[in-house]
Amino acid sequence: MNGVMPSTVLRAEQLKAFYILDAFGTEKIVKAVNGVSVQIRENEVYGIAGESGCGKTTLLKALYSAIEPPLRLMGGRVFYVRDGEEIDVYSLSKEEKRRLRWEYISYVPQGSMSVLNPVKKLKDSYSDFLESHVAGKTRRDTLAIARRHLHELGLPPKVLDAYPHQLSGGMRQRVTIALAALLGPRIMIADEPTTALDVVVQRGVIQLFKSIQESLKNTIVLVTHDMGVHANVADRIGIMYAGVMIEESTVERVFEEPLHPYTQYLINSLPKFGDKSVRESAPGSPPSLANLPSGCPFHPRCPHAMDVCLQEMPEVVDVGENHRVACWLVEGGGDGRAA
Amino acid sequence: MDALLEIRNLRKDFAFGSLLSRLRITAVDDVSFDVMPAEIFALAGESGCGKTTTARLILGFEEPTSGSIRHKGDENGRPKKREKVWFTQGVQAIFQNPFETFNPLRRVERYLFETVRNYGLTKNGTKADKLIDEMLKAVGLRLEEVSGRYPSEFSGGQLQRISIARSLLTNPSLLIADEPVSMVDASIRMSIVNLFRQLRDELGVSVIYITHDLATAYYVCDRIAIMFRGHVVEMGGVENVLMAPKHPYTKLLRESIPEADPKKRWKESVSLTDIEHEEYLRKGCRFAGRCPKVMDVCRENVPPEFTVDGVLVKCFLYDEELMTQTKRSEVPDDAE
Amino acid sequence: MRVLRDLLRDYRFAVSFTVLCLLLIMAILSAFSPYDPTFWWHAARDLRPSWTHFLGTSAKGQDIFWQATYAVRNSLIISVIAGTVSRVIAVLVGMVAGYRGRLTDRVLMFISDSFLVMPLFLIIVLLAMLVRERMNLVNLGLLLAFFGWAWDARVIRSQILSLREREFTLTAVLSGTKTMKLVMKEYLPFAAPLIFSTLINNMAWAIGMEITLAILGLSNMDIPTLGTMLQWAISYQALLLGQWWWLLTPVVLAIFLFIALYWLSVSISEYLDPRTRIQRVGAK
Amino acid sequence: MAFVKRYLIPRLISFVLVIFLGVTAVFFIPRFTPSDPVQRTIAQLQSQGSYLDPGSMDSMIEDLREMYGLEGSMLQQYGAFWRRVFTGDFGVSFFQFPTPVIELIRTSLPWTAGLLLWATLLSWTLGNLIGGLAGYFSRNRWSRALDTVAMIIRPMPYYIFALMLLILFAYVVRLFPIAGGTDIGRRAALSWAFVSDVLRHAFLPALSMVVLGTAITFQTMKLIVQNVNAEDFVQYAKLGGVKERRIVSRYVIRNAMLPQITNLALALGQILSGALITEIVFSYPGLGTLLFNAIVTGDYNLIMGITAMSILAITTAILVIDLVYPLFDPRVRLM
Repeated sequence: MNGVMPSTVLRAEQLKAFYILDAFGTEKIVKAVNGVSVQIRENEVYGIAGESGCGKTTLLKALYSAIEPPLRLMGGRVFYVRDGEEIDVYSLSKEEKRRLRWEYISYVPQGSMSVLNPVKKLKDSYSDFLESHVAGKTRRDTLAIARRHLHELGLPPKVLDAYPHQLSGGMRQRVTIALAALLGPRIMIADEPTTALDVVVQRGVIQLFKSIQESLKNTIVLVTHDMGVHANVADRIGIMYAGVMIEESTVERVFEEPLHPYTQYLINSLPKFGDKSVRESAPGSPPSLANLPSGCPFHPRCPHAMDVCLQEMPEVVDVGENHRVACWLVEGGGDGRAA
Repeated sequence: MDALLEIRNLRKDFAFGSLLSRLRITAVDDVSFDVMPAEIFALAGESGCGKTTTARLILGFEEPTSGSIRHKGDENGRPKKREKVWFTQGVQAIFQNPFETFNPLRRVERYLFETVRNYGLTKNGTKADKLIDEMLKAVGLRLEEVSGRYPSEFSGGQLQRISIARSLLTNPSLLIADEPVSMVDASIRMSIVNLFRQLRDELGVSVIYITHDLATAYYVCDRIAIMFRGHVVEMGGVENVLMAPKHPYTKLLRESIPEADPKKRWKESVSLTDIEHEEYLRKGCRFAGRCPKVMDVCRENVPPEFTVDGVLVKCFLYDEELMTQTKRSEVPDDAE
Repeated sequence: MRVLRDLLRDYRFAVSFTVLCLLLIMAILSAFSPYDPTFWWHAARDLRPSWTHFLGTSAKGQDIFWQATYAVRNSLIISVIAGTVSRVIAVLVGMVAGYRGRLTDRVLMFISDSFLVMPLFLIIVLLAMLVRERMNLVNLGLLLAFFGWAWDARVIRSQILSLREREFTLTAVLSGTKTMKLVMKEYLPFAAPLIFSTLINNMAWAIGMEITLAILGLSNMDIPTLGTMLQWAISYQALLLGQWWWLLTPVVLAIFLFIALYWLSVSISEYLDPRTRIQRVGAK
Repeated sequence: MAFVKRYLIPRLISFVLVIFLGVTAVFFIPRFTPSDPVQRTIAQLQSQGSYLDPGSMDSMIEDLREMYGLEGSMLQQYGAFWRRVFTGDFGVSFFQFPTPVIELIRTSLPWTAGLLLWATLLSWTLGNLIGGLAGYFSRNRWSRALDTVAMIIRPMPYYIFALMLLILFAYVVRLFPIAGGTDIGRRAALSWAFVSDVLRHAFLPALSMVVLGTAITFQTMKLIVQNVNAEDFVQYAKLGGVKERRIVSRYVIRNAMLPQITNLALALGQILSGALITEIVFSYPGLGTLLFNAIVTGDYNLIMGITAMSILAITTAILVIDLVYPLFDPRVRLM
């Protein structure tokens, strides 16, 4: 692994996290994250793409150190870089970890339907989050901070006096995002924040993310299966497949020069306005994480599969210009373009 | 060439609450369109625009409040009274969630054999096996792969194919696909979408393709109807409706689709309403609350349908006399 | 029996299964009882538990052990009658209300609601008091069945309502399945665990009610059941006069029976819960 | 607004309907069942050996019919019965002859009310508290042990548990009196002696009701808390680093109490019948023993009175709980 990039803000090394399921005697091990290393930089929107069941949500949980049984951390380490000095997240005490949350790193969930306490007004939820981190604030202060914060983000402060069920889906999601940005965290992790929303509302939510990122100059790790959203907001994109990061590069290169056969299928199969040419999708279907194929997990569906692909998992190769890919075809370096 | 399906002034009201507080919402309001044989017709719009209700009305699972549905000339294939659920002969459906399409506690092939038996296609076993195997091959599967297994043992894409095979067994003339690929993995989505094209070309089956994903609709459909809060606001060939949208809502929808191309990022921001159900009860044009080009007339009454170079648009902007009469200068033309 | 092997992994099922088998054996033993249960003075009175009379004898001169075998048998008979008949009513009402919907649904549910809200215990007491003479095992079973279906009908109905909304109902309809067949083939596999666990709960409730009516002196005292045994022991002031073994036997038997039935229903409904079944079904 | 129409009025309607249905059932049951209450009473008198010469038999039947409100057409009787329910005058008790039924109920009501109120309140709060904590910390040993204990106690009906306590504490250990409300001959006075005597006698029945009630509430609350704990908003609060004390009180317990309020309403019927039977087992001088004596002596008016009053009491309690619920749940209040 090359040296720590000066502006890295979050680093993960060979992360392994599996679900150990025991349903009446038949034990199943789901290898959701199977050895992922990633470095995320300061002031950047890092997109993680991949289909359902490829382990991207589990990777987020691991990065956020929110590991609850049946999910178990099997290996690897996660580091937060705070004012220059690395913190090994999994060695922190419960209290230290609790204090880090929201002040340094915050989490935006997918479904906003039931994320806020249904029997409390929004201002109470806001004060719960604020008063748990910032000591010595009276109720009036926290309310003022929350009002100003919402106003800055272009949301109507009167929302604070409503109950969650009184708001529309779109508004609830935006208020949740505002809550996640309340303490100006250095990293904001978002797990499919726009999936459950309508197209127009989704656009509003993405714009909200952009304005927060521009004002706080922080890092947003955005997970979604919608490549259009990535194209619209991400600076760098990592593509996950069957629990491993198979390719990572700048948003332009991922769309124009994908190297991994899976990414090529993914990008080529996306319909574009104005172009009705026939689009092919990858043959076969994604493997189940409970019984992964040997070697490279994509080999059963890959037209260029070679013998080595069947035996060994390919190493991650850095092809320059911020472009890394894990595929034996690209071993040779150079442009290593797959057929 | 007469239409396979004629929908005229279809309307469906839903009432909520007990007998005292009747809250009435018109989910489908005066919808009319035709579907030609061997045509893929898209019903597109955001959630809550009435596209799924329209599909359930055509399938006969819901009783229309008013309006008519004529399928191949006969009035809605009169439903058999004894059956609690009417269903129109010759119309089948594909559902959104592949894992919900089949009962998780029953083997998938049960549905195939029951369809064969209930439609009286054949009595003896081997002929049924052959027929089912043939239909499964048409969607790229084989009977050996499918028999004896439960839904949880298949991928979403495979289940969707089996569902299509099941509906093809009844040799339908119309297939209603309600968001067929939104829950299917992106990498195999196109294989299912291409299947619909194949059915249209080889078997002459028409498809009503219900979706909120305009990009896929552009790729696979021939004609498209954009729906908003129960109204069809714009309808026509997919090329000119999506490439040169007329109705302000279609424009907003078209621009808001995040395209998989970093060069085409959004420029300006969009204003969002946060009170959705008010839009249902609004008097005039339902989009008046958010429309950048709203006029007083829009707030008063529901815009009628205008035909502008082959595309039906429900918007006063395209009402020639109104436009010439008012000569409102502040209404920007659509040059941009 | 793979199912049994899986089930026995759960200690609650193992315990309840063995206890119930023992009680069943006891009930079967009643056929070999040397004494006629309704006949008094066939043994010396008030003997402490000894080798000849394992559980001692009662103040009525009856051997308590053989009396208990009849008691368990009769109590089980009542509960089986009450349980099965009330299941039939509950399933019918639940499915018709759930599937038919609208008016029939409202009417059926109002009836079941009023059954729930009213203190049924008092109404059963009133009824039992008036038909005291004709009270035998079957009548008592039917009486309890008539009052034991309301809560379960509501539970079954809500499950049917949720199943109706699921898409495989539409697939079945489009496959040409008729209503009756649809309910049997598609919904029963889901409802089966519910019906089974509510059956066992209802059986426990029925045994409880039988004992209550017996304590209130409302059931036929000659038929030996857990309830009548208890009532005789209480009315003969067994405790005051120190014959603790006479009162202890029905109490301990009742306790074992209730716990076994409750644990059985909890472990079985957990095993048959559709969510875990789907996981197991796929994990061949 | 919507809340009144969609929540309040349906509740009031069902309250009135249930009372109507309940009282009608109590009215019709004796009239439809095969045996005529008057004949039964006479048969009972004869079986107790009191000689009835035929002459006075007719006037006796006349009096009985009048006392049981059996004259006139069915409709008149029905009207008379409703008047009784509203005025609370259920006629005269047959076996404690001159005293009206309402008087008997009034004397034994405080005993039952005291026992019932205390037992329900105590078991509900205790059960919720321990159940809540056991549900939240469901991983540790204590909550599993408590759960097994609850699993053993819960299935037992009230009286079986009461009998077990009776055998253990009144016979084997002889700590508490076997029966009665107070020692024989004790006059009611505000003295400590009287109060301590009452408490000593009430302890075992109360104990059985409290322990059983707590076990039931414990299990339901543990289950609810485990479900609420898995809800998105609790997980999100944890992810947000909200302090644990605040999560437990304002998120978990606060939301878990809502279903418990409705459960309490549903359980009232069972709790009352449980109390009545427990009283009989301990011959505690409340409504239960009164009912038992009424049944044994076949005293119709008293039975009808107690049943009708119980129906009124329970349905009213349920209505009160239904009305209190929206105060705790904004989703219902601001429908």
